[in-house]
Amino acid sequence: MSEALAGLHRPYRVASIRLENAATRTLVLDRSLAADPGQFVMAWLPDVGEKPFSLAGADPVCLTVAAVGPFSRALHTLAVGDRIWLRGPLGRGFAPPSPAGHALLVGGGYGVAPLRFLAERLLAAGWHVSAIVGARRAADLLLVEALAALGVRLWLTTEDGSVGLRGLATDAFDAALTAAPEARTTVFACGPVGMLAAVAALCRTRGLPVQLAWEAHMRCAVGLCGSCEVGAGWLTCLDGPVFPCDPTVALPMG
Amino acid sequence: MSEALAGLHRPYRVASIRLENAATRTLVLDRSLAADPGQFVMAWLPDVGEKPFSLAGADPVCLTVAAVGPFSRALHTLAVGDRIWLRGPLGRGFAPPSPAGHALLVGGGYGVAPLRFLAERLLAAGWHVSAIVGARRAADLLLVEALAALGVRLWLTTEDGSVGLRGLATDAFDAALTAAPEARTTVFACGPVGMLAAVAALCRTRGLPVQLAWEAHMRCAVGLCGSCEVGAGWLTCLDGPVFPCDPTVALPMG
Amino acid sequence: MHDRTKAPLACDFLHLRLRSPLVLASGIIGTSPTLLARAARSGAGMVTAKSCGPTPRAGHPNPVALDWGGGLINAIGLTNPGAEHEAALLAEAKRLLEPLGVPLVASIFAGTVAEFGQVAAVVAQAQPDLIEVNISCPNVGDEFGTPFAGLPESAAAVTDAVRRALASLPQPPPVSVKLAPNVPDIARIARAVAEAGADAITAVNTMPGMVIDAEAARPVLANRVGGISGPALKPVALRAVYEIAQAVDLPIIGTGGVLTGVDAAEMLMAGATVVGVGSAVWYRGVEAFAQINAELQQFMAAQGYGSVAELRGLALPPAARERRCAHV
Amino acid sequence: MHDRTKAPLACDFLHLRLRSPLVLASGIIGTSPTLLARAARSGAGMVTAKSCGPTPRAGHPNPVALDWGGGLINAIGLTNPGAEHEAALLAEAKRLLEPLGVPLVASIFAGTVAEFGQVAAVVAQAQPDLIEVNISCPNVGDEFGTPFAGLPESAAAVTDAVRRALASLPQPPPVSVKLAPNVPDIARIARAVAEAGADAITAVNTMPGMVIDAEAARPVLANRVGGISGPALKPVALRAVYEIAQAVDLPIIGTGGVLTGVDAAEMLMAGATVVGVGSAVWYRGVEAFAQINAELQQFMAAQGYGSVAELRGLALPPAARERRCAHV
Ligand SMILES: Cc1cc2nc3c(=O)[nH]c(=O)nc-3n(C[C@H](O)[C@H](O)[C@H](O)COP(=O)(O)OP(=O)(O)OC[C@H]3O[C@@H](n4cnc5c(N)ncnc54)[C@H](O)[C@@H]3O)c2cc1C
Ligand SMILES: Cc1cc2nc3c(=O)[nH]c(=O)nc-3n(C[C@H](O)[C@H](O)[C@H](O)COP(=O)(O)OP(=O)(O)OC[C@H]3O[C@@H](n4cnc5c(N)ncnc54)[C@H](O)[C@@H]3O)c2cc1C
Ligand SMILES: Cc1cc2nc3c(=O)[nH]c(=O)nc-3n(C[C@H](O)[C@H](O)[C@H](O)COP(=O)(O)O)c2cc1C
Ligand SMILES: Cc1cc2nc3c(=O)[nH]c(=O)nc-3n(C[C@H](O)[C@H](O)[C@H](O)COP(=O)(O)O)c2cc1C
Ligand code: FES
Ligand code: FES
Repeated sequence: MSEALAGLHRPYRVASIRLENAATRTLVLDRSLAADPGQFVMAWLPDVGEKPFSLAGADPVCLTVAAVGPFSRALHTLAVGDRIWLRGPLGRGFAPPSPAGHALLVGGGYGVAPLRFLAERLLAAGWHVSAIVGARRAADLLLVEALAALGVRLWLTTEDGSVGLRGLATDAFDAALTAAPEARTTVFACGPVGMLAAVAALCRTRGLPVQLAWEAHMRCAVGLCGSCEVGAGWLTCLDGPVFPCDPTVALPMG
Repeated sequence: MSEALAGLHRPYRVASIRLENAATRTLVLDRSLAADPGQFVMAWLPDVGEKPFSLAGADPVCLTVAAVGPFSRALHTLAVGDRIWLRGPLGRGFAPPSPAGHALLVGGGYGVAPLRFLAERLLAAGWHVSAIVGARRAADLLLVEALAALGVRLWLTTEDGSVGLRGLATDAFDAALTAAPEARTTVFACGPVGMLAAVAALCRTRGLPVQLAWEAHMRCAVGLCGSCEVGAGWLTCLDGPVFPCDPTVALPMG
Repeated sequence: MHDRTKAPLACDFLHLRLRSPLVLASGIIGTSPTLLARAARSGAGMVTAKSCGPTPRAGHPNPVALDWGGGLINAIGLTNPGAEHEAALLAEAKRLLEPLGVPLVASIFAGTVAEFGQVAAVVAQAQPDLIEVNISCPNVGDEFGTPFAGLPESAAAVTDAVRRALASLPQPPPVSVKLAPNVPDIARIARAVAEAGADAITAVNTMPGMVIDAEAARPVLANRVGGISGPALKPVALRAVYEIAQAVDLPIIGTGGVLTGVDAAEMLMAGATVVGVGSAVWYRGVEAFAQINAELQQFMAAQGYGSVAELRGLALPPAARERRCAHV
Repeated sequence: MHDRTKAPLACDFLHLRLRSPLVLASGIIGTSPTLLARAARSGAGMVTAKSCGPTPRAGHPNPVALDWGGGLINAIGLTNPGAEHEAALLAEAKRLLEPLGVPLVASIFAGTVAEFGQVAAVVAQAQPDLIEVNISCPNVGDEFGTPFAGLPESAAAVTDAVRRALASLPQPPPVSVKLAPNVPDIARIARAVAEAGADAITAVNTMPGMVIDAEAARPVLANRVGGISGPALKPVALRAVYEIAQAVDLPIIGTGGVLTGVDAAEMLMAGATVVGVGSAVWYRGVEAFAQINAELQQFMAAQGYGSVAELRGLALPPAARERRCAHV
């Protein structure tokens, strides 16, 4: 019965592994999942642990993992053919409005992973897609070629100026908007919380609709334990991770 | 959630009541149910009890009830607008083979009720339908006009000879078969166990396929309590009530 | 706006007048004042904070919860900031809830009978409207909980300790004792805590369970064992409430598997005074409270019930039903 | 035909060699020799008869059972023809089962400790391969059952009485004691019956519950309360087996909510030696045994397990797993 039971972990096998940069690899799994970009899964390795990961692709399922600590490093030890258990898709993903318009994607760190998945979907639906990809230095940039290959117009930023604009992703905001092919722009952002807050503030000032993929400490991922609260009562796992506002500022309705 | 949960009782209301003969009435209920003729429901009156009844119609649900004891008499006290709770459809109903051929229905007592429902389905599927309806005396005959109105060719039998052939339903068997419009005949029977066994024996002799709607003492109606066992290991509620053989003679396969 | 305390869903619980019989269950998003306020804005008539113990606890590692198809299983491990910090959070929660007219329930647990009294005294500083005593959390092994809810003697001892600890306060809050479903005779436990001075009973906590992944050949929860809640628990909770309602004359917070307005009606009919709602937040979002309220009101209108109190105990044997209407 | 006792599903249980680890649970179509034989022909490795008591019982009036969505609830009320008549049925069942190579389990219940011994002695005349002692039927109120499974002392007393009653026989059959899930600590009960001389443990019986129809404002079962089985019981049963497997070195008939081959694998991994199957007959027909066997064999092949014994206890903590493989 397990396939029908959405909440149980299901085992996948690693079909191939793509090295994205020195610290980041994408696990391409052996099956697909009906999901929206921005939704996440809880990845479980028995006897190791369970953590949230954005879907970097759904057909087949892909996870783009930066090795930063024990669990993500364990994911980096997986070889082709090894198993990984996922429950999900969980949460609310990006919800592009219709009709199609211009999408400005803003990504920092492994936040670019779900944005590439989103770009594929947007392009298929007839959107014009631009993207700002930011990182500390050139070596940390992620998925730039993949986005370029899709036909996404790209602005790169690095804090050390080693590639693209020197500065933060938000510093490329005005340039990217000026170059936008049309006025109906929606901003989709994923990355560190500081970047997201800055993007939200910029969009507020400019009156642009925005969708932000937030992060929080996830435990149950079913909206009960409260550990992923952000702002004054939002549950990142259930109301998010994608919010149509800055959840640290706006209040949930009920 | 209750509508989705097949096994719970659902409340229906009596939409109209048809008097069929002195002791028998049909409760026409306010909704329909996806079901096959020959399947049954467990009818529940809170604080009174629960008993099996064949579906005498499914769109809307109809039950044809002979008042013979406490529960069936309680059903006769129901007025239009009153509630009755049903769980089901349960069991296996008649399964007419394809292509359509000639159907000989044999009914005794309230066994005619599901046969009228079956006749409707068979006629819609292009079958030629004949029926033998038997009863003790003219006043006990059931649904004769309803069957005639459908265009079913009828043979009536009464034990006292007050109407039709004097004798049992099986005594009209040869006549009904001789008059059959074509050779491919399937026999469908519902009525007292003695009649069913006799029909099964006749069909065995003549090499005719037969489907018999059996009766047994039902308690759980979910195939667990064993109280409806008939023959050497058949469960009337789960394997039947319609059997493609005489269950008192044949052995279940596993 | 019309007076919400007169609307069909308004009901009495102890000295409190609630605008809805739905109570946010303990441990469900009750970890912060803002989340408690959100449940209240969504339509909960009363909200319960996450259980807190004497000292901070991080809880168990992930996986801590999942939906196994028939319900949920969790072993959060009583994550909490400790009683002192919790008291401050409760005070802030009270401030947010006051304008909404929604009473606040504090929930406590402890490792010894004496500690229960101490924790109760600390959280009472925040003046919650009720203190719920969680003697039944199944996810912390022998360290806490299980033994207290399992025997009438230990259940009564905890109840008594909490009562005594609160007795010296100028306005001691009433106390509800939260029972476990995994006992041979829950009526006996209910009678024991009633005799020890409980003002109400909350029934039930989660049922001990385990989910195994056959491919992994492992229990899924990091804690291996956990507590079952949601749909699978509903018939167990209904029976527990049904038996408690016949055993004692205390109001009951009937909790377990309530996802819809009809589920809530069933819980009231089993004898509950008000209805706890937990796992529904996973199945229907925080909006569950608004949805269940609407469905319950619709059910009552369709069936001709004018008030929540009319539903109470309808499924009890006639004598018990009358007794319950008269006393509770 | 190849030797079925060597096939991957063959396994040992006490002194018996079973062709499949699936055991027809008590009360499920076990009311006649022909139905027991049918379960055996469908693929059950061992079959359990319906529980019988000292004297005939008609059971409860309808409704006695229903599928409430997450599982089943039943209150059949221990319908049985009494021990004397049952002994004749068991003898006939044994005759039908012998050529199939399927052992027969008799199941007994009684109202007093002494009566348990008497009933055991009567059914033993039929020389069943195992006597299962049902101390846990939740559907007959205080009249029978509940108290025995609820306390270690009473559970042990029944076990002891049955053992003594059988001791004088030339070849006393082994005894399995069937435990209830609604206890605070099932490991304690398991240890008590093990010390009192049980040869095996069956876990679990149904969980006490109630289904209410909100429109009728009534419990649906005529007996009002009943026992939950099927999918909702599975996590409860897995946990019970998991705890018993760590508490005692007896073989376990792990029972509750097994509907598929993967469910059966989970039960074995929790520590069961063989797997009881009951409600699956409703969900999948009597063919359930053949289907579960096929699925289990397919699962084992896909995961590289060569025998049922390899699955046993895999989900236990490592030390307990090793101990269990060595001893049971
Ligand atoms: C919705 C969501 C989507 C995510 N998507 C991705 C992704 O696509 N790729 C990716 O590499 N990582 C992603 N993460 C982060 C991932 O869940 C882990 O936190 C990360 O892999 C570090 O775990 P670790 O055990 O290796 O390191 P740790 O030593 O545990 O932590 C390293 C850092 O991660 C933070 N962290 C730890 N646990 C969590 C948690 N449960 N939730 C959030 N942050 C945590 C810590 O604060 C610390 O700063 C996502 C997190 C969330 C909440
Ligand atoms: C599959 C099935 C379909 C049925 N369909 C119809 C129908 O369409 N119309 C109809 O009027 N009746 C039907 N019955 C019979 C019905 O279930 C009741 O048995 C009947 O109404 C008598 O019940 P009572 O309480 O009124 O009388 P009682 O005094 O209980 O019994 C009168 C007679 O019915 C028999 N009987 C009692 N209980 C049962 C039971 N649970 N199952 C079978 N026989 C029983 C008794 O042996 C007795 O001969 C059906 C029975 C079965 C098994
Ligand atoms: C994730 C989670 C955490 C819980 N934490 C607590 C707790 O801290 N204290 C408590 O008394 N009950 C706790 N419970 C039990 C619930 O309060 C409630 O009794 C149980 O879940 C049954 O209700 P439900 O089916 O509506 O969820 C928790 C339940 C869940 C699902
Ligand atoms: C209809 C029904 C009748 C039962 N009768 C008995 C019984 O007589 N004796 C007994 O020990 N257990 C009885 N049980 C319990 C089962 O043997 C089994 O322990 C329980 O149903 C859990 O297994 P399952 O989920 O596979 O059904 C009965 C269960 C059902 C559903
Ligand atoms: S992670 Fe538990 S509520 Fe979101
Ligand atoms: S009525 Fe119970 S098995 Fe058929």
